Amino acid sequence: MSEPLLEVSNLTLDYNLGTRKMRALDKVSFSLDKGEVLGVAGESGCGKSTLGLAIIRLLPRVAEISRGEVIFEGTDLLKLSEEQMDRKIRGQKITMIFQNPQNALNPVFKIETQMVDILRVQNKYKNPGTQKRRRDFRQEAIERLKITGIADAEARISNYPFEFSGGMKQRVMIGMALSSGTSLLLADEATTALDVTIEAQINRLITDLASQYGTSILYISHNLGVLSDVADYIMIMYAGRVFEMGRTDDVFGNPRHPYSAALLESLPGHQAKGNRLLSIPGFVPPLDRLPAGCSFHPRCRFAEEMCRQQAPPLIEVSKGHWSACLLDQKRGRQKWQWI
Amino acid sequence: MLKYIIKRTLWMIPTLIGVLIILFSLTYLMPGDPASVMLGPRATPELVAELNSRLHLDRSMPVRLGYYLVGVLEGDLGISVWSGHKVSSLIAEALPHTVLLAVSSLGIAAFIGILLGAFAAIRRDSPVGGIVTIVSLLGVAMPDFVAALLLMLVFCIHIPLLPALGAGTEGGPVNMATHLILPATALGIGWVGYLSRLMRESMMDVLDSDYIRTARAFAVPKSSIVYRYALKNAVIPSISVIGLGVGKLLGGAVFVEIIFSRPGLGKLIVDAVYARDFPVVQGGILVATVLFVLANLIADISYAFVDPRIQYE
Amino acid sequence: MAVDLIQIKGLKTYFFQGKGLLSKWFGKGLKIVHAVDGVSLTIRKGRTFGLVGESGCGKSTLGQTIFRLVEPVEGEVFFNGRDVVKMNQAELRKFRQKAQLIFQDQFGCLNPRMSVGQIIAEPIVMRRGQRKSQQEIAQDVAALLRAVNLDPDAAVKFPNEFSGGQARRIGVARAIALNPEFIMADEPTSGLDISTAATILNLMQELQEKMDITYLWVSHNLNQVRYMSDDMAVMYLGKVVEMGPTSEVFDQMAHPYTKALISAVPQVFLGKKKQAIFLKGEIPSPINPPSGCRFRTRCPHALRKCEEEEPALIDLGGGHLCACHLQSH
Amino acid sequence: METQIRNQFETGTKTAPVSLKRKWPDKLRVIFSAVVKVKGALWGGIFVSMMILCAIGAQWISPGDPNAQDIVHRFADPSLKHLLGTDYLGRDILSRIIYGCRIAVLVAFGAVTISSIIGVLLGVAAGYNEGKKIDYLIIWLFDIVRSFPQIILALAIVAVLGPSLFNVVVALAFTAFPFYGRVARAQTLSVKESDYVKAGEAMGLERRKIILRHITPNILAPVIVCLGMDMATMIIWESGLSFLGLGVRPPTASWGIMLRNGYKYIQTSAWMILWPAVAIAIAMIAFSLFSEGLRIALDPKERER
Repeated sequence: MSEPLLEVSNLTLDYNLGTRKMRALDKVSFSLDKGEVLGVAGESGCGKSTLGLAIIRLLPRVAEISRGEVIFEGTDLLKLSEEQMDRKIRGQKITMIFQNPQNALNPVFKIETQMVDILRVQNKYKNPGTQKRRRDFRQEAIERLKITGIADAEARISNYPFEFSGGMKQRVMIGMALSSGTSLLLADEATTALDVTIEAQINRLITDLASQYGTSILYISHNLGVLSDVADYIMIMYAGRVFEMGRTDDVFGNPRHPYSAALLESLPGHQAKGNRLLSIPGFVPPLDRLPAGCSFHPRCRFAEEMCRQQAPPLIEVSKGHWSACLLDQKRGRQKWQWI
Repeated sequence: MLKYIIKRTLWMIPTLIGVLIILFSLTYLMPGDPASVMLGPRATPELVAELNSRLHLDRSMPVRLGYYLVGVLEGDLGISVWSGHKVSSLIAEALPHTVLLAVSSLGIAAFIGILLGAFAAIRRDSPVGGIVTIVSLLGVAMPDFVAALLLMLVFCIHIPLLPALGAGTEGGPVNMATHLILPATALGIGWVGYLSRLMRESMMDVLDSDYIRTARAFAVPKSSIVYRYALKNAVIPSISVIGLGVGKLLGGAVFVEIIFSRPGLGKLIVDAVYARDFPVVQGGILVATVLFVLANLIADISYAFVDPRIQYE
Repeated sequence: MAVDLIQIKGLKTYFFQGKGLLSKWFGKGLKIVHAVDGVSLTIRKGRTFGLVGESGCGKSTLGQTIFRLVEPVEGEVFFNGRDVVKMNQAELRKFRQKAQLIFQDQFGCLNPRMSVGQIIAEPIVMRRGQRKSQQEIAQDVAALLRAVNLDPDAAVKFPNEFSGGQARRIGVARAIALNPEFIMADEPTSGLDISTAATILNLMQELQEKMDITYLWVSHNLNQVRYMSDDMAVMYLGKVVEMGPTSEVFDQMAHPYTKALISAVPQVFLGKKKQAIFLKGEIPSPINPPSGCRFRTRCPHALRKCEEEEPALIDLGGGHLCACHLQSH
Repeated sequence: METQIRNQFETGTKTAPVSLKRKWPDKLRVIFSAVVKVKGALWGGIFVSMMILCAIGAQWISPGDPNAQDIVHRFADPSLKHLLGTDYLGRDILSRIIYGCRIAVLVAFGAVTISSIIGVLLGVAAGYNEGKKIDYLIIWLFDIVRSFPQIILALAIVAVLGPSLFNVVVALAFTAFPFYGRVARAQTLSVKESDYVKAGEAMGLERRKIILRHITPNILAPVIVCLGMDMATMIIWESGLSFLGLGVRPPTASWGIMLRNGYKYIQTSAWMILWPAVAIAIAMIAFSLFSEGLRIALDPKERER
């Protein structure tokens, strides 16, 4: 099996907010092969966005990575200096698109200026010494807009961002983020803020371009439906920990963690009208006062004494299917009947 | 863009008309008969009658308003009761000094303030942040005329370093510059404090915004992120404040010009007030107001140049 | 046969932009936004009517017109047989105690400077009826807070001390304070996580069964509308393109837009990924909507006829209506 | 019918009925504790209350009679007898500064109250019927008065009306009311569009009640914060006008007049300028810190942070 493109092991990260120390990521480990799409699912506050920002090293000042490695194409990104990250990785090998397209582009600069700036920097780092004129960069920018399906890109490129709709701004971001050199795209809730039909178009655009360039994607979203469409593999996170990981059909088909099963039972798409959805009692624990043992045990219907003591490791409970639930690891597949 | 400029300029006209009406109606607030009040001790019946007819004070209100408006449009701001000179020539003589003072103090203050604020936002843990807080407190604590007095006390009396009085017009540019240092600093301190704090806050917000994160995600070099992408957005609030600042400066100049007895529009107005020379007061205020309105217009338009969204509002 | 609670006939609500003095001289003159452009539908008592469509289709405006928060240009809204559009202030006030609104912005609809207790008590206090003692009102507020499973001592706290999900439940508590017959919920779970959204959906269903409330359920989340609603309508750019019993609309999708919308909805789906129908282009602006059928600019089967003539809603049987020329062939 | 709700959901024991809102002393405690938490606002509050105390009880607090002249010991340096020294007529500077507080606070409160009342009323009226003729008229009025450099217009008004405490207050109020008007109008516009106002209408609340319970409280808080900041500006202008001899008539003790005399005798004594300048500086910092604390305390969202 060729060496994976991205190998994250035991990644642990804390946010130091004044007196409180929030454990945002706790021993997160996974690997991603070339050209594959890994969906990262979880509710707000589970650390999925932090994971993306940690990989591309765009964390806020208060964030501090205390342990773990992020091996990308053989090098540990956490060991690189900011300057090396810019020179070799950011915007070339690893790119990122964000949730809110409305202010992802600088409001007071034309689309053209921003795209040309980025292309010029990438060119400077990728093949230093070659002198390309502004017109070439502008032409390349127009090409990229055309690829993402923006009509009359030639004219629209000299508009300002506020003249573009949300969907079109996201297309500009995708045009910049996906090119032949990109190995990994981090998409953080890329289509959450868009309408349903536009969302479908954008997600198809992302997956098509990625497969065309052989780019693998870390697709972060709280919408399980989108992940089911887009991702080959799914990773479900809760309060900074990975609870389950595996092929999409395995994780959604027969969940090996009560939390994953609960999420599926809470989706309106799964229930006939009349019978109630499952609503998990209680709240996500604050990240600076996580309960001992498995952090889900206070809300879990199946929690037993051992769940309260032991913090469950992530173990491969069946071929390519990992779970962090002690009951599942000890007694094999459970039915997780919540209702 | 042009349509926006025309729209803003057209909106200025009703405002200026309103200004003229208020200025005109000020005379009605005057207790007693305006002419005798203006002539003061020299008021003899003939002089009062002559002044009344010259200033059309004896006519009915609308007619006088008409004369006044027509006069202003023709640039005739009336004649000084005290010195007999045309008001417009008095102003023309005094105005350049005030403009020089305003531009130099606001210019320097804006330059230092914006740079200080931006730097404090970029290097958040550097001592510059402390300097900004102190300067902004200083700016709040010392209004321009108190600052002028203290500066004169220290630099003219106790450490006789800088000239205290006059504008040094006779001594050529170097002399004028030295005469300008203290008054400009007095006016500028408040502004350095205010602008640096405003700039720091807006720069910090901008640096935490999504589009800066996008630029960093695409490895755009730090320098162009800070000095192009962030600065252009962060400077927007300062521009509108500078537009308003000109108004405050014209006001502040009144005190500084009196304390340092420099010739200028402010001093002209105050001296006219003491001498109860009302046409000069009226003319002086009108010119100051027009300057202020123009400054605001220029600020609005430059605002639209920096932020393209304004034109389409 | 369920009695009709609300009948809407040919309702039109326009917004006039550029009416002000300044924009008349300098602006591009009068711009009319055809937010709701001739909508007729019936909501049966005790059932949930789903209203689905993307942003800018006018579903929220339609909702607010029913409550006369926005004045319609044309059309009637019958509530229990009386036309709300022609009601005077007194009648309107009585109607508004029977019909309540749950807003999309869960924090925006709560006055930041009033305590939660005051917010929920406001409809009770406001009703003339019998004067209530302070004790009784406090009792009712505590009962209402428990009804939406919030702790009664939340009454003294301010709205910003609560999470998104809790704030939404405070809005629900206020809405059911006067035991209304009809509630319009405008995107009740937008911005909420899966489990918080599930609690809101369960709560609303429980209230419907206990208090026999009729819901107008406005949402762009089709899974949710399919789960919650008995009848539904699909809106596009101010007009209803398809309407009928929810199971009918989902099973025999007639209008191309409905097909595209339902196929585009992300579903947790095992096995081969289903092929979604992808519409071209962006949603046009409601200021100058396309002539004839408004969907023709994005419709994969647009005919010449679609440009000239606007398709009427025709009955495909069993109350399943659709406005598309393809059907009438 | 309400009983129907109650017994439907009545679960558990009958808990003591909870009050709907915190009582007034409770609210003040929350606001006060919030103000104190803000860095520096506590000191601001202390000095502001000290100033108000001096203004009210000047005659008990000040060591001597501010107008008592003692020509023999004029221009005296600070000593035990005269803590801050004496001025050109031998009057005790400390007493004059304490009495000066009275003028400063009086003018500031007077001008701020008048201008805020006029400003807010016009602002709310303009904001409430946005787009109509009255809105344009009020905006026109605001723009006209705002076009004048404020101190120059105030100076002209006082010159015309004749210098006196009342005329100073009137002049300052007239030049400042657009400042409040614009804030009030902007707030009215944003509050008017808010969902909680729509919720009130959808509930069938009368127009009057909506204005009283929903619109006014949400407008007053930002305006109150402006009051705090504007107090500082008014104190500067009062002393400025007095400095020009257009404010309060001497011999009443006002910081501006003390500075005016100080300027005349700048060569002979520094104290006559230094102490009033320090007094003004403290007043300015106190008011701006206090109003910053007020701003955070009055806004429930900021309070939480």
